[in-house]
Amino acid sequence: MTNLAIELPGLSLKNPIMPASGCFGFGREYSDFYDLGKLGAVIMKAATATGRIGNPTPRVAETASGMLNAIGLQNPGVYKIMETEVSFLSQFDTKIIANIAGSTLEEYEEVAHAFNETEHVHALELNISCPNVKEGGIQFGTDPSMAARVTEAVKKASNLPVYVKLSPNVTDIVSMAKAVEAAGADGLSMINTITGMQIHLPSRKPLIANRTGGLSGPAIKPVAIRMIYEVSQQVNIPIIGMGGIQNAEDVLEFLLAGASAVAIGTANFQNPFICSEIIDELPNILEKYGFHSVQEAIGKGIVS
Amino acid sequence: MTNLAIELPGLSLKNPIMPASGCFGFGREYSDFYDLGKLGAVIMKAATATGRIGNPTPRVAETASGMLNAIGLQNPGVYKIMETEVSFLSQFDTKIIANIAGSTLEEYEEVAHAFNETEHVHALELNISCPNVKEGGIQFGTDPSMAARVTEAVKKASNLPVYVKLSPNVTDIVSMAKAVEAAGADGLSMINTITGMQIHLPSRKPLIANRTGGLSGPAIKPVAIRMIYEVSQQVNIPIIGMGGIQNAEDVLEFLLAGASAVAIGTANFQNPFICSEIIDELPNILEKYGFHSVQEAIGKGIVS
Amino acid sequence: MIKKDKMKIVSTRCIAKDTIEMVLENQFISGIAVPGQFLHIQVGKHILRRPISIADCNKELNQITILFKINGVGTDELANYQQGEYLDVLGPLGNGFTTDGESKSTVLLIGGGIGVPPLYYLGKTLKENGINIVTILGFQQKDNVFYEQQFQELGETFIVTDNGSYGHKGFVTDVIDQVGRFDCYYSCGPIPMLKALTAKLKGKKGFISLEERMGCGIGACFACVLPTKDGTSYKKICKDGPVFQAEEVTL
Amino acid sequence: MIKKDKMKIVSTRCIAKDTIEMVLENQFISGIAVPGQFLHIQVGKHILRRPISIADCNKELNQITILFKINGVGTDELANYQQGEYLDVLGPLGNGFTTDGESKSTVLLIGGGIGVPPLYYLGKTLKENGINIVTILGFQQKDNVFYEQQFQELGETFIVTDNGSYGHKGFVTDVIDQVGRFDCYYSCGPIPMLKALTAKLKGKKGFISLEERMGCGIGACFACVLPTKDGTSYKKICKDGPVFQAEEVTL
Ligand SMILES: Cc1cc2nc3c(=O)[nH]c(=O)nc-3n(C[C@H](O)[C@H](O)[C@H](O)COP(=O)(O)OP(=O)(O)OC[C@H]3O[C@@H](n4cnc5c(N)ncnc54)[C@H](O)[C@@H]3O)c2cc1C
Ligand SMILES: Cc1cc2nc3c(=O)[nH]c(=O)nc-3n(C[C@H](O)[C@H](O)[C@H](O)COP(=O)(O)OP(=O)(O)OC[C@H]3O[C@@H](n4cnc5c(N)ncnc54)[C@H](O)[C@@H]3O)c2cc1C
Ligand SMILES: Cc1cc2nc3c(=O)[nH]c(=O)nc-3n(C[C@H](O)[C@H](O)[C@H](O)COP(=O)(O)O)c2cc1C
Ligand SMILES: Cc1cc2nc3c(=O)[nH]c(=O)nc-3n(C[C@H](O)[C@H](O)[C@H](O)COP(=O)(O)O)c2cc1C
Ligand code: FES
Ligand code: FES
Repeated sequence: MTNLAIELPGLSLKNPIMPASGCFGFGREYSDFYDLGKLGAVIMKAATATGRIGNPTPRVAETASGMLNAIGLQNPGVYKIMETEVSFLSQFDTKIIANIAGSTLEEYEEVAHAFNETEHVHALELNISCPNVKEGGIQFGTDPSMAARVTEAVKKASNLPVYVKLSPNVTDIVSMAKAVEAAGADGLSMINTITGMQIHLPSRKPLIANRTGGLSGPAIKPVAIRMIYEVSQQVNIPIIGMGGIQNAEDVLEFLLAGASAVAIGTANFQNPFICSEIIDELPNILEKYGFHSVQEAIGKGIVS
Repeated sequence: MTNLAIELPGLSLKNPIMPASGCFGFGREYSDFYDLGKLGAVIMKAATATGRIGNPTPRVAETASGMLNAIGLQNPGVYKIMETEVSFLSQFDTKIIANIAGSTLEEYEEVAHAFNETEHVHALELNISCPNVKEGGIQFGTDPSMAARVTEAVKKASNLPVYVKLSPNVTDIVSMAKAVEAAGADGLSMINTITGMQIHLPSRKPLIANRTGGLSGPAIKPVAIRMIYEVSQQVNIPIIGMGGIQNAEDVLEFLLAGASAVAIGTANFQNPFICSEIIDELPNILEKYGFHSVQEAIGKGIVS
Repeated sequence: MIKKDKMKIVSTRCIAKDTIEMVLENQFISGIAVPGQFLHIQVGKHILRRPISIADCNKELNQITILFKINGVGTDELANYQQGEYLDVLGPLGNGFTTDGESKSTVLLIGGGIGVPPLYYLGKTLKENGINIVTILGFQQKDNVFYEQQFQELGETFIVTDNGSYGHKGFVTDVIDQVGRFDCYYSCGPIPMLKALTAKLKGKKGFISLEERMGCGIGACFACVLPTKDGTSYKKICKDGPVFQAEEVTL
Repeated sequence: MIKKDKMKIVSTRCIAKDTIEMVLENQFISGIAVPGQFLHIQVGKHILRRPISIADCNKELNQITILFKINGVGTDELANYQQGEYLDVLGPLGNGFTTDGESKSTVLLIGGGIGVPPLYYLGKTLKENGINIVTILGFQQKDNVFYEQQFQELGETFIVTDNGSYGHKGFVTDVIDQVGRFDCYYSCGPIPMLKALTAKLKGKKGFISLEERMGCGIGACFACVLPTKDGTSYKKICKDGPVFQAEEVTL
């Protein structure tokens, strides 16, 4: 029996598979396809203090083996999410991770504090890297000291374990990771999207209304693997890996690179069953490559 | 008649199409497929002062819509290149751009100075961003003041126009561009590859012997377009755009984003005729989208 | 209910310039499809599925017809699929048109270009319910015209082309005045057409079907939103739409 | 001369476990191909072409045979191509084996697994030149064995499997002593096999064919290099190889 379970701060996961934030809404739509209780955890769409209307459309574009998105943190606000979405998700036998975002330190604190009030949220994913929020989000995610500050603030505002979601749009991912680790992060989540753009030839304008968007999907997997590999050697907190995962082999590649669990984003759009199918396939793949558990594979690809 | 010609510092190009450095060797192999005189210019493989043996193999890996490479600046050294390669290329009615690399400021100066000695080289492309050279190459490419220093040094060492090739592996591409512009760069070349990695599941090791490699191909096009778009609005020097170009539509997208000419790398491996075919197709594509010349399309996608 | 399933290509043919009619077979999806809904089709290895309206549905034969224009890489690839091959489809998606009109009433269908397809299944369904159908179809030019015959079988049909190379010259709005009394209208087509139309028919009861670039197609990713009139909220085209009351949304 | 051209798939069939034999037609490429050369094959939309050896060549029929093992996504996709379809091929590439042996001499061919293919065209060509052929082919196990019959037609043939499920048990090096006198050897196979072999046959004249991950396939990108014995220089497997004198390179 291949053991898929994995223990992370605040998260006893039955398996390392979770849908990535923003790619699964609050689970409602996907619950029509399969029992969400099968998932290791669900990472909810980003929550801000009050509701946000998001960016104008078009908000998505297709690229070679990837896509751009600039949703712009549209969400009904943390209180509404607690009321309607967390309570909905809590019916499933899975862990709930709340992705939190904000424009100011105070907003992050407010959201973190609010999620603290429910027993159903098991961890926070601190989104300091959403490239589509202009008010300051981009600063938090690319400056180590800013990232440390928001991590500290959120740790103080909440008792929940905090996974800081790192942006790949930086020169030195390792110093970002070290800064948030020193500031008290319980784990890391990486990578968020890489800022990109597409120009629509007929209109001669950026296709995404927001001009730039975040690149996700298989196109960015090599960047995710590289960053996780580098960071996992330099920090002592676990990493939730993501970026282009499409199948169980990809999951194993992330584990070998140093991730302890993974999130699956863009692939849900092509196949709403993807997380469920990967959970079914993972034991075979682990065995095929000689592993008896998820735990055993973590960091095994690292050459010292 | 669609006018493909474009005037750049030191480069009167008959068309804006050139093979990218490292993807076309010194032209010899491709000269068996078509007359290199058809090209706007040829960008030669990186030259260092003395020959380099490069990295161990495997040096390439395939990724989703892209590839990783870690050749490691293998080259016979600038003097040998001048003797055998520049003299070979000079028989064709095209411009020659020499890509120069080094581990130290002095090495850059030496190479730049050496190329100054031949009338056949029309411009230098200053490779400060090769992610596969560890001695210091990576520093030059990610730190604005280091980049400025090497640009200044090379400008002093040579009379040739200098196009600085920027690395996308930075938090703030615009400040890199501004720094080298202020240091005297005549143009920019962007983007170089994004650092990535692939782990080979059966061996549980990084597939590329050098561990990390540079990601190129269509996967990175959205990142290239975004960076060129951003930079072209902030500098007054022309940009040679590259990153994932596969066809004439892609060329137009780069022009709209703000590039004045383009280079084609990875696509040569799939189709050795690609540069030639794109030159044939470009007039139709320009016309299809309402342009009468390359010049007219430059920066037309920029929304202010 | 939404299903992700294989649909067999029963037939595929070109019916007008760059316009393909494809008949697909799947019992479940055809069994529950209503007019106005769409399919989210996986084409090759593309990262995003392509949304295409249900143009007709034959519940006896378990068949759904789609009509699409070659408009980019995905639809171009889709046009190359052959009879007997299977498509991976998510569907039926969206809300569909409300077709609870009283019998004996008259409805006007107004379609522009590739907005024509969903109106056909709608018109057929309405007619089966005893409703009178009048149709106006706008196309760029003669070789783009399709399904004229099919709509004529439903009722009076006006064809309009931008350049007058076939039917009336001009825009669909130009012939509305020639249509007699109608109780309600249903429309799908390019935004400029819908704008002109809803302005001209202001106050009339009407439904319009909208398009937007989509991610998930099922309401989870917030890619395809449309702000509501008051600007404080939004609708998802893939889930709350693609059909909206004309008064409900700002174009 | 290298050509980028379409090659028509004349036939394709599975000849052993996960092993496909494909016959391709193209007059130019078959016309100039020599043993040891390879084709660089575009599979689907993959960014990199796949290098596959020329296993046989029929200059009358303008046909080239390739034999390949399903080894990853590209070869898996290639295995799904059907007769009548076309492949986009760059070839013939590489130097090929030097086959200027004197007639009446004896050569030993030693192939391991998917290194067997290039030896067949070589053996055929040598035999036509009046040279005696002895072959040792190593496979993992019984169901991997292919082309035994074909090699037997060229001369004495030993089959070796790792687990002894067919032929001799062990490695190709284990049966070399059973082979009589030979003047020269040609080998292709996995690196461990080539290492053991060149060690065992040290001093003998021999040629080995090597593999490396490739970019361009034509000598331009420096992906596929091999350091020369002295370490100061290198050879490109795609252009200077894939065949090298056994003494020339360090494995
Ligand atoms: C609800 C709905 C119903 C539709 N019904 C039909 C129909 O019945 N017949 C038909 O011909 N077309 C229809 N369309 C438009 C159709 O989806 C696009 O023509 C198609 O997606 C273009 O794909 P492509 O790969 O050819 O174009 P590309 O431009 O290469 O596509 C790139 C990306 O943009 C998206 N995209 C491009 N154009 C559109 C568009 N107009 N609307 C939405 N997404 C787009 C694609 O889906 C893809 O994700 C419908 C769209 C929607 C939203
Ligand atoms: C000169 C030469 C001749 C060859 N002849 C044959 C032959 O006749 N029959 C046969 O079955 N195989 C042959 N190979 C090996 C064959 O190229 C690989 O099995 C094939 O490229 C694997 O592709 P894939 O997409 O299935 O594997 P993947 O692992 O998905 O491929 C990923 C990338 O790695 C490359 N790659 C993977 N394995 C190898 C390998 N062993 N050698 C070189 N590149 C590799 C692929 O080309 C591709 O670029 C030869 C290789 C070389 C260099
Ligand atoms: C449509 C879309 C919306 C996203 N929204 C969020 C978000 O709200 N918060 C966040 O932290 N990441 C968000 N992401 C990033 C993903 O969670 C994930 O980090 C990224 O897409 C890489 O994974 P993938 O390649 O599997 O999609 C979003 C991604 C997509 C494609
Ligand atoms: C195999 C390979 C070798 C390269 N070598 C060099 C080099 O020597 N110097 C350099 O400046 N860029 C080098 N590059 C980067 C390319 O010139 C180009 O910037 C990059 O590949 C993006 O373009 P593409 O996507 O069209 O390949 C190399 C790229 C590849 C794929
Ligand atoms: S496409 Fe995802 S919400 Fe509509
Ligand atoms: S594959 Fe490019 S030099 Fe050999």
